[in-house]
Order: sequence, then C-alpha cells, then structure tokens
Amino acid sequence: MLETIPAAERAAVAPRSRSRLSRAAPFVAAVLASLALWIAPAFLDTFAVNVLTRSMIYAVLAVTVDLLWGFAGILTFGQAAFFGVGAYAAAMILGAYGATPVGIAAALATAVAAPALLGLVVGWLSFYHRSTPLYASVISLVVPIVVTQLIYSGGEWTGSSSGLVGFDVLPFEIEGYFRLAALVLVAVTLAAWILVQSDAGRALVALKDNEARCAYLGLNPRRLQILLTTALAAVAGLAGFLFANASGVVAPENAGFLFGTELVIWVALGGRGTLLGPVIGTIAIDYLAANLSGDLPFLWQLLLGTAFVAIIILLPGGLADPVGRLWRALPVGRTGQAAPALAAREAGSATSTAEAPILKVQGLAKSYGSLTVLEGIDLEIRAGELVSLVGPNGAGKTTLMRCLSDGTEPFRGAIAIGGTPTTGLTPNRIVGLGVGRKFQVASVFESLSVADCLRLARASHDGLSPLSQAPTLGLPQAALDVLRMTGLDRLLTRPTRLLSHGQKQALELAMVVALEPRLILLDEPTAGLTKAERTTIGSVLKALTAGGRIAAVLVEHDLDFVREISSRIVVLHQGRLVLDGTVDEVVGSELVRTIYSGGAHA
Amino acid sequence: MPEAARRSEPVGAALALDDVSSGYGAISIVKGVTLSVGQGEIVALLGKNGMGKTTLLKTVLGMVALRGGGITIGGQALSGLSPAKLVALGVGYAPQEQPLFQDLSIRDNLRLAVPSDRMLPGALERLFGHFPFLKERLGQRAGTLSGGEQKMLILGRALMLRPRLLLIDEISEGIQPSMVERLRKVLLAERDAGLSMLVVEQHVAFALGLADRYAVLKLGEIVDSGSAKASDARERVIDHLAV
Amino acid sequence: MLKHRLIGTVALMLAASTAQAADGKPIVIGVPIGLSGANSVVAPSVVQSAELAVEEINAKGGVLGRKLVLEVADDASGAAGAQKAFDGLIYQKKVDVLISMETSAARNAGLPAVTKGRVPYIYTSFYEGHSCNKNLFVDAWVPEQQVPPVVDAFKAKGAKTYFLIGSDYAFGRGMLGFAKGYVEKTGGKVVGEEYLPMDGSDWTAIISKLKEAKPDALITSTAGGAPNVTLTKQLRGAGVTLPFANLALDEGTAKSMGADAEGVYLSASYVTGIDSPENKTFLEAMKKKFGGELRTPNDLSVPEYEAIYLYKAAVEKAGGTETAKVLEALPTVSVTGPRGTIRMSKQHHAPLTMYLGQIQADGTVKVAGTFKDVDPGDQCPKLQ
Amino acid sequence: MLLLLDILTTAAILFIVSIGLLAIFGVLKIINFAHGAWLTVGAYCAVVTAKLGLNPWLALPLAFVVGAVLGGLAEHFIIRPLYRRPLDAILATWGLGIVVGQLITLAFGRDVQLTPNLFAGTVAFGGVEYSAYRLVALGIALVIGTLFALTIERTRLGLSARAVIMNETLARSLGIDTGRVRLVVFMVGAGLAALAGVLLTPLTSVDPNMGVSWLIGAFMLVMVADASFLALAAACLVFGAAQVLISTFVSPILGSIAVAVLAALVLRVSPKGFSRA
Repeated sequence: MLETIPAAERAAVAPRSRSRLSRAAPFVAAVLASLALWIAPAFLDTFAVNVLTRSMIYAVLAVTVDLLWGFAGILTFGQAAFFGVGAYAAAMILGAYGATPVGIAAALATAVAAPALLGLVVGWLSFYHRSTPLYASVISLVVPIVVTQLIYSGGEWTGSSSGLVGFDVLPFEIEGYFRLAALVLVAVTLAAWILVQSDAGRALVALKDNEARCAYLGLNPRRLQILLTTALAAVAGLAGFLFANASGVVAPENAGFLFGTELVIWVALGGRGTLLGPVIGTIAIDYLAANLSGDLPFLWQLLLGTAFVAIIILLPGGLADPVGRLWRALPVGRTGQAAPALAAREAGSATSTAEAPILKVQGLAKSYGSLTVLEGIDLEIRAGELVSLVGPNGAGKTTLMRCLSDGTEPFRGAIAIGGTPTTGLTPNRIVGLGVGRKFQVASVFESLSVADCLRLARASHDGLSPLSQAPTLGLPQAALDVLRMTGLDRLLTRPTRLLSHGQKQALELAMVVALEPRLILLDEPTAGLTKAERTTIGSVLKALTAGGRIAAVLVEHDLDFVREISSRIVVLHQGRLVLDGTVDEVVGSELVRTIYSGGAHA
Repeated sequence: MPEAARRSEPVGAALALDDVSSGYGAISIVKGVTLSVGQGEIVALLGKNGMGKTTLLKTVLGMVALRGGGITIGGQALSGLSPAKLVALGVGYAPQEQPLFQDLSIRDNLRLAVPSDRMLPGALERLFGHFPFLKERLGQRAGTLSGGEQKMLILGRALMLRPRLLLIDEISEGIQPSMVERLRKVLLAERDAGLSMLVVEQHVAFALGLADRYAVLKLGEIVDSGSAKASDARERVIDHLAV
Repeated sequence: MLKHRLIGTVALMLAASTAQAADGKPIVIGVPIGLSGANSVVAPSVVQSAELAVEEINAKGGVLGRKLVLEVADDASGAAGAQKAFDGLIYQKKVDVLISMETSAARNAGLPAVTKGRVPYIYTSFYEGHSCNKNLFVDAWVPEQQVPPVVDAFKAKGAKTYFLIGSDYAFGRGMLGFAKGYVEKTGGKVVGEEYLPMDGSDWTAIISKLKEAKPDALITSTAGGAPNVTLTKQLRGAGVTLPFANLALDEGTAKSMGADAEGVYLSASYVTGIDSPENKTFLEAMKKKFGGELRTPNDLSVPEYEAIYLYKAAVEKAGGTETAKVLEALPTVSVTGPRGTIRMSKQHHAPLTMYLGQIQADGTVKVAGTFKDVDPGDQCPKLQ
Repeated sequence: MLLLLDILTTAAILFIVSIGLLAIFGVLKIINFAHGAWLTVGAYCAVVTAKLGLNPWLALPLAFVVGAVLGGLAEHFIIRPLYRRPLDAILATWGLGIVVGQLITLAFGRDVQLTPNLFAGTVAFGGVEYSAYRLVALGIALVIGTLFALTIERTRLGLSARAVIMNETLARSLGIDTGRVRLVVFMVGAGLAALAGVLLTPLTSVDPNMGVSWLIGAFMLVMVADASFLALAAACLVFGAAQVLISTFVSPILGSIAVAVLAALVLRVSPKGFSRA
C-alpha cells in the first residue's frame, strides 16, 4: 500500500520532467560517442587507430579501477592481474583451438570466468569482518606479483618472459578492433555510469564513506565488496580478451604490478570517482606516451611521476576536478538530483509476542586485558519499554551498547535478541534480528543526499536497484514523522555534509527507524542538540515505543531528558548494574545522588 | 590585543575567557563561555558528562580550535600558541582521558613532560616533595600504579614545572576518599603558594571543598556560578548534576 | 608502375655514381630498442653502431642512390612499449625496414605489427632461438651456436659434472635447456639446474646448493644487466672459484663488474679482440666518430652494424625496398664485417664464427678459442 | 650449518633493508613507497664515493646524511600534507620513487655502476667456507638493530617518538613538538634506507631501479611487524628462514615470492601480524 504525502509530492513534481530528460542523457551521450568513434577510423591514420585501440582497452580497465578506488574506496593495484589472466586465457585457448566459433566462444568464456574466479578468491582474502582498506591494497599488490611469477615459470605454456604471439585472433582489420574496443568502452562506461547513479551505486559510495554505518543498516559490506571485486575482475578479463585479440600478443608485463600502478596513476590524473575523468585521462596519457615516450624516454617518466605527485597532493580529485567545477558553474551543468516522492509503508507484520522479552542479557561481563569494564549484567527489556541507561563516566554504558549490537565483541555471558543468541554474529546480522543502533556521533553518509541515506536504510527490506533510482521512497510512518518534525522531508536532495549537527542526528534516527527494528539502541541521541531538537527527538522516541511493538534503550547524560521520556532507568556504576527501576524510584534514590557527587565506590 | 584587554577581566587575571565558543567539526560544544580565574584562586567547573568541560580546557590549551571569543593568560592573548609555548608560559595540565603513557616507565612519563633532560632532576625533586612514594618507583611502568597513584603522578607531573596556572580535569575520579583528601591538601598548599587553578570536577564535595568559586556548565553554557563557600552551593550544584 | 620505378632507380643509380647528392626519397630504417628498461644499458652502443653504418653508407652515396635515415624508438625493453614503438615506426614514420636488437618480449610484441604492416625485420640480438616469421631474419647467435664451444672447452679441461643457474625467463630457460641437452649428449652430467625470477636479487639459497653439489663447472644464463652482476657478485662473495661460463655476459658488462668477472668464460660471435682488418677498421671508425662518447662495441651492437649492410645488399639485389623482393634477397646476400662473413642463409638465421673468450683482470677479453661457421641448426624448418 | 648461516644472513639483510621503512611506518603511520628510491640513492652514494676515490666505508655516513636531508625535504613537501590521507601517501611516495629513479638515471645513466667491495673473500666458519661480507652484514644488522633499539629506548628523540606512537594527543599536550618528531623520524628512516642501499652494493648491482625489487619484501615485513621493532626482527628471521628453506628444498622461484605470499596470509589470519606475540 502506497500513500503519497502531498507535501513531499509538491517538492518532487517540478523536477520530475527534467529528471526524465537527465536520465536519458547518458544513453544519448553513449550513442553519440559510439557513432563518433565508429566513423573515427576514417579520419585517423593507422598509427592513431592502432594506439587508440589499445588506449581504449586500457580505459576499460581504468573504469574498473575507478569504481573500486574512486567509488568504493578500495585502492587496488590488482586489476592488472585480472586483465593479464583474461588476456592469457584468451591467447592460450585461441592458440590451442584457433579462431573457430567454438574456440572464440571458449576463449571469451574463460577470459571472463577465470579472472572472475580469481577475483572471488582475492575478494574473499581481502575482505572480512574488521579487515582494513590497507589490507585489501596489500593483497592487490601481492596478486599481480604472484600471477606474473606464474606466467614466467609457465614455460611453453605461457611463453615465459617472451609472452605468447602468433595465436589466431578474431578476423578483424585494425579499424574493426578500434570499433570493437570503442563499443566495449562505451558500453562499460555507460554501465558503470548507470550503476553509480543507481541506488546500488550509492551503496558503494556509502561503503567508502562509512562502512560501520552500512553494517549497522543491515547491509553486508563484505559481500558487496567481494561481489564488486569479482564482477570487476570479470570486466578486466573481458578487456584482456580484447587486448589479446587486438594486439595479437600477450606478455607478463600486462599482468604486472607496475601496470597496476600505472592504471592507478592514470585514474588519479584523470580524476578518481568521476568515471569520465579516468577514461579520458587514460586515453590521453597513453596516446601521449605513444607519441612522446619514444623521443624522451626518461624525461617522459619524470614528467609523469612529477605530475602524479603534484596531483595527489594538490588536486586529489584529479584534472576532472577543476573541469567539473567549471561545468557545474555553467547553466547546463547544474542539473540537481531529483527528489524522490516520499511514501508511507505499512510496517511489516512482525508479531512480537508481548510477553517474551525482546532483549535478554544474562551475566554479561567484558574486560580489556586486566581491566574489567562490565560485570554480572542481567537485563530484560520488553516491547513498549523505553529504558535509559545512566551512570557517570566510565560506568560501561557505551561498552554495553557495543556488546548488544556486535556479537563479535569478545564478552562473557549471553545476549539474546528475540530469543536468538548473538554471540559471534556480525553487526549486520544482528540488525537482521531487528536491532537498530544510533551512534553517539551522528553516523550518516557524508557524501550522499538525505534521500540516499534513507534509501540505504531501507535496502535490507526493499533491496537496491543496480539500474536506476527509484522514483519513490517508501518509509515507515514513524520515520516519516521524524523527517516531518525536523523538516528533513523538505531537504531530501541536500547532501548530508551540509546538514546541521542536529539535522544529522535526526537523519540518523530516521534511518534507524526506517529499519523497522524491534529494539533501538541510542547512544546519546541528544548530544549537542538545541532544546527544541531535543524535545522533538524525545517525542519521536515516546511515540515509537508507545505503540507497544518496539523497545528502545538509550544512553543519555541529559538527565532532565531521561526523566522526561523514560519508562524505566537502569543505573550503571563501575561496570555493574546498581539500580533498575522506574523514573521515580531512581530519581529519588540517595545512592544515585551519591554516585553523581562522586562519593560511592563499588 | 587592546580590544581583548578592554573586554575581558582586568589584566593580570591568571586566566580569562571572554565569550569563548569552540567545538569539533560541525558540532559546537562550548557556547559563549565567559569565566575568569584570579591570581591564587581556585575555580571549580562542574557539570555532567558531555557538557563541554573537557572541551573548554582543551580550548584553552589550543587543542580544540577557538571559534569565537578570546582567551588571555596573565593578560597575554592566546591565539595560535602551541602547547609547547603554553608550557613555557607556565600553564600546567592534568588531563583526564588517557593521561599517562601506560607502557612507559614513570621516569619516562616525567621526562616527556620536561622540555629538556637538564631540567629533570630539579623537577623530580619538587615532585618527590609532594609525592615521596614515587621516588622508589621511577623505573616501574606507569600502568602498574593503582588508580589513586596514577592520579598523583598526573598531578605531580603538572606541578613539577612550577606552573603559574594549572588546569585539572577530574583528578578525583574513581579514587579512594583518603587519596582525594591527600590531593586536596597538596592543591590547597600550592594555591597558598600563589598557584591559580581551574578545576573540572564531577565530585561535588571535593570540588566545593577545594575551590573558592564554582561554575556549572550545561550544554556548553554556564548556567550557575557563585562562591563555593556559600551555604547553598552544594544543593544547587547537585540539582544540576544528579537525576 | 613497377617498370617506371625500376627505370627511376636505374637513373638514380647512375646519378649517384656521378654525383654525391641523390635526391631520391630516403630509405627509413626503424630501430625499436630498449632506451629505457632492462636493455637501456646496452642500447646506446647499438644505436651508435647503427649510426656509423648509416653514415658510412650515406657517405658512399647511399643505397641505390637513396640516403638512409634512422628512426630510433624506445620500446622500454618490454611488450607494451614495443607495441607503441612498432606502431609508431610502421604506421607513423612509415619505415622501410626494422633492424634492431631487443628483448624477446619486445620482439614478440612487435611481430603482429610487422606482419600486418608488411615490413622486413632484421633482429640483431642473440636469443633463445626458434622465433619464426616470414618477415623476420636474424643475424645473431642462438644456443646451438653459442653453447657447444663452452661445453667442449670445459670437457677438454676434464669437467664431467655441471651446475646451471639462470633467470626464470625465456632466454635463461632456453639457453640452459639447450646446454643441459648438449652436456648430456656429450657424456657429461648436469647435477643441478636452478632459476630465480628475473627481478630476483637474492641468490643465497642457489649458491648454497651449488656448493653442496660440488660440480666441476658452472654455466649461468641470467637476464642481462642487474641479475648478471648480482649473481656474479654473490658467487664471488661466496668464494666460488669453479670454471665458470656466463652465457649472458658481454664485454661491456664484464668491464663494469671489475675484478668479480675475472676468469669468467664467455662465448660470443664478436669480441673486440678479433684480429681482422674489418674489425680494426670498424673499431677505428667508431673511435673516430664517437670519441669519448664511445660505448664499447659488443656482441649486440656489431650485428646491428652488419645487419644494416645486409639490408643494403638485399635492397641493391632486389632493386628496391619492396618488401617481398627484399625478403627474397635477404637470405642470399652476404656481408663481410667485423665478425667475418655473414649470410642469413639457414632458415632465416646465420651460420657464425664463434669465439670462446676469458675475462682478464683488466676487464678485456682474451680469445681462448675460435670455432668457424657454427651452424644454427634447425631453427625454422617451415621457412626454408 | 650452511643452511643456518644462509637463514641468519638472509634475515640480517632483510632486516637492514626494512628497518628504515619500519621507523617511518611506526611513528608516522605512513607507508613510504619511495623506500626503494632511498635504497638506490644510498647505493649511488657508494658510487660517488668510489668515483671520488674515497674509502668505500665513507659511503655509509655520506648515504645516511644524504638520505636524511632528502628525506627531510620529502617529509616537508610531500608527506606533511598527506598525514590524513594514508592511502594517498602510498601513491605520492610511489610517484616520488619514480621521480627519484628518473633523476638518478638522468644524472648517472641507466648503466650498472661499479662499486668497490666493502669486504671481499670468504672465511671458514663452522666447517664451511662462507662469504665474509654476509657475515659482516649479519654483524652490521646486529649493530644497527642495537643502535636503533638504544635510540628508541634511551634517547629523548626515541622517547618522544614512542610517545607520539602511543598517544599523540597526550604528547602534544605535554608540549612535545610532534611535527618536529615526525620530521626527524622521517629523516632517520630515510637515512637508514640510504644506509641500507650502501650495504647492499656488495650483493647486488647498482642501477637506477635496484631499490624496487627490495621494496615489496620490506613492505610486507613491516606490515607483519606492525611497527614493532622486535616483531620486525622476528618477522625477518621467520620469513628469511621460509625463503631460504623453500628456495633450497622446493624451488627458488617459489622462495622469492614466499615473503610476500606468506606475509599476506599471516596478516589475513592475524591482522596485527607478529606484534601481538
């Protein structure tokens, strides 16, 4: 059932027609580019056709590097290895079976499948819970080294250092290869463009921005990263297949670490995260290299190296950065993102038996080395409760929240969500059990818009389209309320980095609510907010739990706030649960006064 | 410079904050705080967690960027001074979060606090004057000291360079009452010798017993202040602090 | 058209014989070579000898009255660079012929362009053999020519067991593979064969294995430049004093290794010490032309010099630069140069006179044996 | 015995080559991919010393000074803006490595350069004739390790560096000029790298690209050591042993990629590498 919200619709209608136009624009551009490239060989000399064919194949690789590095934040030197594997697979199969239809089909299939398989292994190695981006880069360094070594020691099979030459290739003239490479480049770039503009593409950016937030929205960052690595390895393999055919030779250096770094240099100079920048950068630099490097071999390297260092330091966005700024300053370049229409979505029929506790903690204890931060915590929370967790600094509140939301934290004792023990579960799986966590410092995706952030929060329910941006954004009523009360519903297209601190807090809360959790964990949701904002958040929380289906646990220092909204207060002191009772019981307690005046020692 | 001097407390206040604002990134923590500490005076800054007390201290130390207002120390405006310069100006600091290098020896912890090794022997002598027990334990890892002993080391480290102004962050946190009392005595003795202090605390009894004046910080603003010796001071402060 | 051209050529020849200045279109010789990368150490010497050959030929009126012009392009000693270099030379500079010394990877990478662009290609670097293409001719040695003199010499000294060390690449594997076969064929025994990756720099474990195996002689074939120097230094450092032949060593590198190279055997089709009038004239001309800039002529640069003369002879015999005719003429012509008389008559390869040399303390090479007209064997049976 | 010596000396050489990288990574958390270039610069200092006809051992102090000075410039102009962008710092230093390599090429040419042996010949040791220089290198590694440990443990600079590693905020609040500590540490790291370059000359050829082949190995060792000096020593021993053993008993080709592959696997299992033990 979809119920459109009039206010939001008004905001969305105006840009709709324009957005259809801008949605068609990439396809038009792609068709125009294809046409231009199709007739280009007629105007270019053989040398240019030949060199540009190779440059365009390299540009396909640059697109994959850009998706990984520029968008998903994975600095990789390994695309060369996948390219090399694809090229060698093609060359070896074409060499053995010839350019028969079967031979070509087998070569193409293997050239795509073999790198994809390798990509899967590399992805699995590189990405795991708590893996670091640096580790992925380390692996991406090792892979080309290993692949090159295998090629060297492959003897007759791989032609060792001399590479393979003289195998059959597709029956094209050089113009034919030029057009083929051009079509593939345009197609890959267009696909990449559509992907990054789509909702799924936003997930990539989100991953780079804030991996923890992704996991706490129930997305599986590992799976996404592995999937991306595998898919782009396959694309690199396709480029390798093209390369083997177009050049008629494959060599170990095509798979090497140095080629991998060169790809990164091209992408960096062109402008990471822009797709077109790397494409144009790669073609321009490679073409220039073909013309200049022969005449000034050492100087060319020197110039390239210097430019690279300068760009990295001074212009991290590459040459596309000033160009893009110029473009956006022009009237035609200022196409804003269209706001999706907001729609209410009926909450899922998660029937929670009111009697069974949503959260059950038994004998929880945690220590860092010899320092015990939590000990003997027993706690039960039922639907409809709004429990505040209070206590002085170092009482263990944040640690308790962390244990509740991440089963891979080493702790003793047991935590169960809706009866399911969480020990060993990664955050995204705990989110799957119906837990939403709001962090102390607002954790949103700084490079995305408000609507994108909310869409990602819905991803675990509604999925993400890899092809387009959904025109509507369906959210549970409670999330819509948060947006409405804070005015965020009118700021859907605004990049979150431009939001005020309070708006970010509200957005994060809306994202957590959009998950339709059974249990919401909030770590200081009001820190740094104005009085009015605090009141808003307070009433949202009260309304949420009043329905009797959701429970909330919040850590809070603002005790006025706590007093106002809680149904129950739990006091922690020095890692132990010292008091658990109603607001009146706790507020009136002398023990609490003593704790807060610094006197009590457990 | 003349502007700052005119608008703030009379030149010569050990520390004067005039409409100071600061924060991290997009977040404002301290919002327009005006506060002064006179020569030889102890001012207690009370407030719950997350209210901006530590941020205020770090703003004075130049570790958090000043967004608005002015700070003077002994009449000297403080913009763009490095922590090293502040140490030279006679500002001591006893931090609360991760205040010691746990894995270094006590001697190394102290050595890091003096600008050159030549000044170490004299500084140590002053330190042992306050806390003689540290003399025997210089080679021990700082992390092996008990909580109270660590606090003494932190305080001793701040005092050993003979500062003129001392900024203290929750020195009483998590230690035994007897230890708290011992710290209080040391601090009062230093005050009597002319040291000015801004003491951030949550331990109300300790803070009021020590200070001449108090101020309560809430959401980055001062909501209450007065003489620490006033009869209703304790009740007023606890109302701000407890549930 | 053809007739017309022929007449024109004859006319030019006549003109050339009477006047120095011929105004025919120059013949462009493409030299794709590793100015950067692994071959960059030896490349300058190759370019120098090409420059001398062109200067000499032009001074005598050129070829069929046409001047020779050199187009040098950097192939970065590798496949990717070679593709760019070959494309540039064939399609952009429109060269008439390619004559160059390159790595095997670069040569292979260039071959598709050579085939598509239909230009003759004379490869002037010794290599592991068996590279066959109807446009490709080779005037330098292959394992069949280089290895036997070494093994025969060691055998004569009583060596029965051999240890082989190489870089893991086509040339290293190719040379040692042939050496192993030859050793076994002549009754010797290979007690160890070890390879390190081309960019490997730590030979420790291999040297220890060598010491354990206690062979009578050692034959190495590494990648040129760094690995060669590294291995030799580490062998000397470990006190290895066996009879030691280095199949990848040239005189220039030997000189730069200083004392470490003393006593090492090498086998080559050219050493500076060849006592022939052609060699003396050549060396003097080089010295005169390049003076202080002179790079020591060597087994890679002299074939380049001779190949240009071979091409000249073929063009003159074919009556023009048309590829098909030049290819037809190439195996039939011969040139007597510093290395003696060269004719690429055997399956696009050339029988060569080989010299066994031993490095002296001052870095010079003493000729220890001469082997006349060693046959390259069956390199490209399909190309006969 | 031969095997044992091979392992020990291989570990020693790995240690010499990696220590400069470790110093920089440990304090600055920056991976200096120009490390290879600094090794090369050091080796060319040996070339220059030889050309000037000086005692070859003089190359050691010369290289340290030249490396440190160039390192200081690099820290100031290239590293400093990138402390908050560690992955970009990898790229920028890689680019710097290319630039340095090309500058050396322009100045000295591509050729393999001749350097005099620091220590020639062999000695009988435990029943085998062993390369004297490798044994000397073992000694030098111990000396460098000891000096490095003493600097870290005893001197004020070492203490400040450790303070910056452990808790930079506290160090700064105590008045330590952390910017200067970073600069000096980078200079020391670069100086050590250049020193290592000189020490490599008796074992390898000297050419503009010589450093690159040592870079990856050193990088992986430092990753595994995770900024701990003792862990680096342990990693060098373990991976050096693995390299020698695999080279000896399986294949030198596998041996040569052993360090990189094994280190990657160790990091997969235990992200903190050896520093945990």
